[in-house]
Amino acid sequence: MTIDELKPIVESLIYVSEEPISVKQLAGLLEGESPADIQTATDQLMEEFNARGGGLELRQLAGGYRITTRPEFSEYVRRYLKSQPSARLSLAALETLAVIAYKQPITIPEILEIRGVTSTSAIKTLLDRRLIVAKGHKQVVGRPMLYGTSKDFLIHFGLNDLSELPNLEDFEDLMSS
Amino acid sequence: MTIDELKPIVESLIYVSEEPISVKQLAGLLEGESPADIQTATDQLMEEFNARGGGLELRQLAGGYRITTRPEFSEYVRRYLKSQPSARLSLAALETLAVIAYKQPITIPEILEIRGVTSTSAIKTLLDRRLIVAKGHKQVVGRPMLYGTSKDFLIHFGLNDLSELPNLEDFEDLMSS
Amino acid sequence: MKQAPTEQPDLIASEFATSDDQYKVKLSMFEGPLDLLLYLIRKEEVSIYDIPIARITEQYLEHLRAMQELDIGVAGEFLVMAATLIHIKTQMLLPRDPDTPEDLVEDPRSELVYQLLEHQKFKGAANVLHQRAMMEAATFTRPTDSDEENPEVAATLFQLFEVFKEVMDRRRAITEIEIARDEMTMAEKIAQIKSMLETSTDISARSLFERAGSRREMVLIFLSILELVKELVVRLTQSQTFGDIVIAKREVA
Repeated sequence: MTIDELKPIVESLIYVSEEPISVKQLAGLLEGESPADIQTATDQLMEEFNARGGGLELRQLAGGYRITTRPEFSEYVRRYLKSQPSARLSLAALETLAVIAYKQPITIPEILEIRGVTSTSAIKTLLDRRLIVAKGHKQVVGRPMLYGTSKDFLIHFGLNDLSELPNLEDFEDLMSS
Repeated sequence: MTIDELKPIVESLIYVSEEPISVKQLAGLLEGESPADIQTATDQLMEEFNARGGGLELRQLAGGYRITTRPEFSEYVRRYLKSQPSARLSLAALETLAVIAYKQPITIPEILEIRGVTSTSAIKTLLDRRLIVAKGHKQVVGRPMLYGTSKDFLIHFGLNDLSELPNLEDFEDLMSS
Repeated sequence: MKQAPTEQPDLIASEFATSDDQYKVKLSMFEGPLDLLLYLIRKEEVSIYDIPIARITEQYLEHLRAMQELDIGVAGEFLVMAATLIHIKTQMLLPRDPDTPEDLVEDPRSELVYQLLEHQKFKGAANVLHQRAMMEAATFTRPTDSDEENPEVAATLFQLFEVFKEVMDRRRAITEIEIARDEMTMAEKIAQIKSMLETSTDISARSLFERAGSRREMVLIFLSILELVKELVVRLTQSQTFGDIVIAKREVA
């Protein structure tokens, strides 16, 4: 298939996929097409799709591609969906999540050491919200559970991968000003 | 609002709607905009959207508007849907899976004894989903089949091996707060 | 996605208000001792790299007292930090060993400073995450087709364990009921043997055992007979070495 033939197929697959769909997944569905071609088709499609300046946007998210509405129209969409705001994350949960995101995989005692407070209820919330997942036991005395961020974490915060997290050192001089 | 300003809003509303959305519904959401303008915006949007020749199509359906994939790509869409058995499990299947994960290898009568209810259809689901596999016969009267978790189970739950399954202590660590 | 915006978290507490209630609210906002310390450093307009430890310790303890007076539960972590601060303060007062070269002298505050800087970085990161979540909550995707006939749960690893625990707890509850039922049967069994002895003077033990429906019931019969012997209700006789045991009612003396 040519790149131009691939593009509409990729578009329909991105549309029907419930989760962001990766080039690898696309390649699995498009037998005989090279991942490189699919990547090229996807890149071109994204550029063209977004050049329209419509109400929709094709984005890279959690290692895959997804179509979402543009944030500037959220007011109308909310009004229509009558969407209920989901419970907001507490400051404690957000801070705990930040520690886990940057230091993963990390155990509860290690989080306590960094934050200076116990974070178990925050961790429970984050697990329930599927923003973090257990990543096995650490091979030290007591074999404590290790935690890391999930795919839902990337989606929730609009990240393609963890490398898109802001540089932690950028926050160093927040106070010296 | 101008027609050009209305178009992307209409597009995002059509995209998020579960059912085809009508001009009347759109007018209800876009207070102060005339239904005639909304009709014009929707007509123009449909023309432009479909002129792209992408994988998607904006169609008039059941008195409203809806975005669908183009029929010529249905083969790929079908392939995708087939490749994606829902990531969800019924509670019965989940309970059965949990018992198998922690008590493997285990026979159907033993699962029955633990759960107190028969699990045969749950076991069939789990086998179909390749989350469990048969692990030979138990050397007792009737030689019942033994079941255990599969490699797919480990992948599904992000485990390297079974020793990484959370235990009571991990659970209590979280609940102690 | 599909999540409404959340309030901007107030990362640094503003000046205390005068009323007690508001004061209480402000104090309870310090989630941990590091938050309180960062607040004090900012309020006192001192450098985080050169904390006037005596002054900050004094302020810290004052806030702790205020929290106690206002009945805000002071978590253990706050007290641990108080001890740390006092320890650092004492170390700062100790005369320096004149033989130690200047560059080898470790500042007793350095570990705390490092901890504060780390904490502050994560607070900054949390703030950015929050903003990103708000942005993301303004975007929406196509509705997914839900399977309403089969309300299903997508499991996480911990849910898997939780479900396992629930199954085991349920089983334990059932077992307890079964044991309770068996205990009743023991009393019932004794009553049953007693009533049999009302109608006949003696009973064959073998016939009793033969009528038992399960191993458990046989054990129960055996225990019941022993109980009756102990209570001096019956006596056991055996005519031959391997013969049947006869249970006979003991005459009341």
